[in-house]
Amino acid sequence: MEIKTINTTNISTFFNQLVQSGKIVIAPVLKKSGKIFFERVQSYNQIETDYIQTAFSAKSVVFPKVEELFSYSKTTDNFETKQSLSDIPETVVWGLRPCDSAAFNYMTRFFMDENPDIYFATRKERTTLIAISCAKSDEACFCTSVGLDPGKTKGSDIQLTLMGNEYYVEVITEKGLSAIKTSESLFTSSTEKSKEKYLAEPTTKFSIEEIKEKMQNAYDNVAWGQESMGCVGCGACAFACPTCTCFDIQDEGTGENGKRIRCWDACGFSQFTKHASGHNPKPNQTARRRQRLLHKFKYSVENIGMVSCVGCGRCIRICPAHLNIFENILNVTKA
Amino acid sequence: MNIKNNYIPYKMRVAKITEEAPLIQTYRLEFVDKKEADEFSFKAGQFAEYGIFGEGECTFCIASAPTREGYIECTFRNTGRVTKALADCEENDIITLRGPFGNSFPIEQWYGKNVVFVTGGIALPPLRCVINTLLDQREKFGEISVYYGAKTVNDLTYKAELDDWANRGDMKLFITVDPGGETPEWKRYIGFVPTILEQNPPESDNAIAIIAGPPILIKLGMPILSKSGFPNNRIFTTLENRMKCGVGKCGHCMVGKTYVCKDGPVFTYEEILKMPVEY
Amino acid sequence: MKLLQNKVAELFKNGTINLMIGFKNALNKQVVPCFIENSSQAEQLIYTADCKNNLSVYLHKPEVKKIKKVGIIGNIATLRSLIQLTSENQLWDIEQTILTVNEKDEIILFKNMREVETYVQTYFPENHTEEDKKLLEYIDSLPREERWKYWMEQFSTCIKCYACRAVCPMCYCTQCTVECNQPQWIKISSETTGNLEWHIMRAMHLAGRCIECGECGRVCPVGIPIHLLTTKMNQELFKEFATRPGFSLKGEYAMNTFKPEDKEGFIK
Amino acid sequence: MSEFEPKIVAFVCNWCTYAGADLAGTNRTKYASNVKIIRFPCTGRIDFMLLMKAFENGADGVIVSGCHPNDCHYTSGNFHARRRWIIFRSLLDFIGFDTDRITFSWISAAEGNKWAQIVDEVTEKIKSKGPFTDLKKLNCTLLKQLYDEAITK
Repeated sequence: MEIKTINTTNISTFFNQLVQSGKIVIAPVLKKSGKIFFERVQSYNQIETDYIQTAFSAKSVVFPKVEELFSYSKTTDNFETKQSLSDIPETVVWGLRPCDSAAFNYMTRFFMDENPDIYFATRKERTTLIAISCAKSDEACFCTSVGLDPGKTKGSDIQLTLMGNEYYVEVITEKGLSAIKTSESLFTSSTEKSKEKYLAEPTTKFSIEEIKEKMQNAYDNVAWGQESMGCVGCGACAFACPTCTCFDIQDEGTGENGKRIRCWDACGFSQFTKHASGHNPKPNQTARRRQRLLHKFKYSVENIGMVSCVGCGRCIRICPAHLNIFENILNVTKA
Repeated sequence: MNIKNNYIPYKMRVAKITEEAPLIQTYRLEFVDKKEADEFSFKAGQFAEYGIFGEGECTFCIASAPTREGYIECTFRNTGRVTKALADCEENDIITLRGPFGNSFPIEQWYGKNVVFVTGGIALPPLRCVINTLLDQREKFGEISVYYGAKTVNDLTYKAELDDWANRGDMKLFITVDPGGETPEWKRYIGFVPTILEQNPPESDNAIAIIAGPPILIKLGMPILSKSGFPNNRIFTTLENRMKCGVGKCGHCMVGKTYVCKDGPVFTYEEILKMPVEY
Repeated sequence: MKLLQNKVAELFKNGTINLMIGFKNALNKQVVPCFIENSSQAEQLIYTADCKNNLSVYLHKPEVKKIKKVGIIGNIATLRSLIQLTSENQLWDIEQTILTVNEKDEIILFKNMREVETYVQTYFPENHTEEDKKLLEYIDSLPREERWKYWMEQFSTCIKCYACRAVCPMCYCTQCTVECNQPQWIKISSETTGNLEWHIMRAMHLAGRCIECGECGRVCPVGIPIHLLTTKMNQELFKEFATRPGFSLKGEYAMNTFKPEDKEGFIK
Repeated sequence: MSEFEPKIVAFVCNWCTYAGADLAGTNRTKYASNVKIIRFPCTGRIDFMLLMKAFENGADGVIVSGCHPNDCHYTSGNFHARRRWIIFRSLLDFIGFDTDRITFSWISAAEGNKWAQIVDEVTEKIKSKGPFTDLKKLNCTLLKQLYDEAITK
């Protein structure tokens, strides 16, 4: 890891040089609706710098909402498939929060662990993550409760922390190094400093170790019914979530020509688990909400050893019924 | 990057279509590409994703035995969008196949033992693969008995094969139809599979039981087998949930933490008891 | 507030209800729906001008239907949806007890749907916010090509999370058209043509039934003002056929009836 | 370059307009050959989604036609359809869809000439408007601006 600093006045130059290097640069942009989204930008003055969290995560860079698996063309006695993995561009994600970087870390583990996924792998390999530590947090943030913090560098390639009139730059990976290479003159070498007083202090809602343990017996808790009563069964939380990875595979086109795609799916949808026979193993919203929360705090711990919630709070902010994930967690782990 | 793309399908030719029962058909599939045929191998109990371009993919177990090489067979009921498109295929049409996926039955561990099969309706195909594997090396196993039921006589799958099995003389068959589903000529059992199983309990000493069927049969049948003396780790089942990817990524088939596609579809009763009832 | 809490506690005690759907305070001083199961929980209840959610959507939940005796604290939008749902015969299997709090902070316990109808007709609210009105005017003032561009930009961001469908009390079909796949009317993945079709279909299926609570627009995670589609159609319906959904129990659903003298200037 | 020949899809009812078109045929009335007729039992059956699908699959114009008011074989199908069209048109107009590309008409079984005339009129109108590209353009230009599509393509 290399430690550098960059003056705030130079940050836009660095950013614009990234854009000019031919990479696709994705950064938070304030939209007319008042919400902030990650979007492709062309210059630094388009981006939003004063925000707590974007409405959606940057996961679509490595796991797009619609991914073409391959295109096909079929004749009566033959067919051909064509994938376009080589067209995936080099991408830089700018301004994601440490919790999002940690989510990329989780997704890498999930997609690459067993039966590695080539689409994810290719995209991830061509993506550089430049995170900015959080100086502000709100009541929905709970990263400190899941073992992260506003300055955590897990998953990031470069992490910037605003310290007065300069950014403290932690260059963590090789990818990070090559991203600053062209702009080397803008940076000054530095020594390790404590970031702490520049970081936000989200309140800790629970102890993750305790929750992990209590989650072992949470399946049969009667509180699930009450906790999921408000859930209306949309997919907003799953689509906004930086670690939700469920998808659907569909064919688009005719029998002769078209493409096979995979697109986001959400475990909250009533059709998600429904069999062709009409039997539904998770017949009600209680079962579906339980699956979602247990997956995050129990199943992924058992399967790959990580909690798959990074405490970004997006699901809380986005939920039509204002369901609150950490309150739910606390209530279903009560004896 | 040296990663296998799990989503690129094999090219299969529909070699033979057999009508089994109303809406139920068996397709014999052959590889178009010799190279693909050589690299493809599977074990009893594994499943695959069969697809029609423009419609999508659907999941069934491979119904033919791995001991009978050169082709694979699948049996399906025409229920949804993809199975309808599949059912509309004619011989020599080209369809897609991905697989094989999942784990398999530990058949080598059953040498010298008696094997009991309990199944109903459209769940015979996944077990037919196992039954035929066993029959192809008949001398290695003890007694083989099959409990199989369907709604009506007409709904029984593999009618010809059932007769063949009956004529072999070296296996016990308990074929039954639901009350009301019998014809005047019907001479075999009448009643639901769990009832027949309870009335004619199989010998559990040195025996393995395999149960497959609609979720309700699994839920009812397993305790009966358990009661007739089978230890939980000698009762096997094969689950099937809705699946999309087949490689443990898409999340549709999860039962608790278990991905049916990757960790299953074959489970012992011991494992099933540890799972939530979400199948 | 105290009055409301006492009233609800009383309803629990005399066995009128087994579940109360109301509002409580939560994080960030947000007002959120809450589900009260006994009289001691009643003290969580609040009712303020910020109680905007349309709670009637929960009456379709199987979990709620199972409880049978359900109380609901309705704002005017909720009351209108209850009227509309009653006229569409959707509430026959559930025993609702309907409460509301009027402008003078008085609690009104309705004896039957008739009373709800009278209440709604007396207090018919101007339920479009200034913002909505401005936006509607703005869109209407645009030339056609610009309108198309405006909406396509909006629809291109749709992620098909179906939150708009999930919060709509009128979207109670157990299987939605988007879930029918033989044929697949609307693509499952989200891309602009499919999104456009979804929003057109949603608006058309709500034509004459939308009670303009604006929930769909409020919950849209990408901020598409989709409620304007049905609002606009309601205006048109009122202009053409003088019907107003969620206003009377007679079930004047504009789309299941006709008048021989309906306009037909556009038909050749 | 040859002249633009629009593709026009006509959704017609079985009892009146289809018979009318048939009559135009037996009378050997000449009319533009751009129209593809799809027969329905009644105008009441013509779902708005069918119109959308026609446009999505490359139609440049759509004709919807059925029995005159009071002539419906099923008594009131066309009255219901009329209401639906009023609303559908206003919705499309609000979204900014080019409603000029959809023509509604009443054509009875005896009005072969009217059928021929309408088809000719619509063909001329669509010809002057040019090909319908609003939906096609969507999938290439506008989407390109969005970041995730920018990555996919």
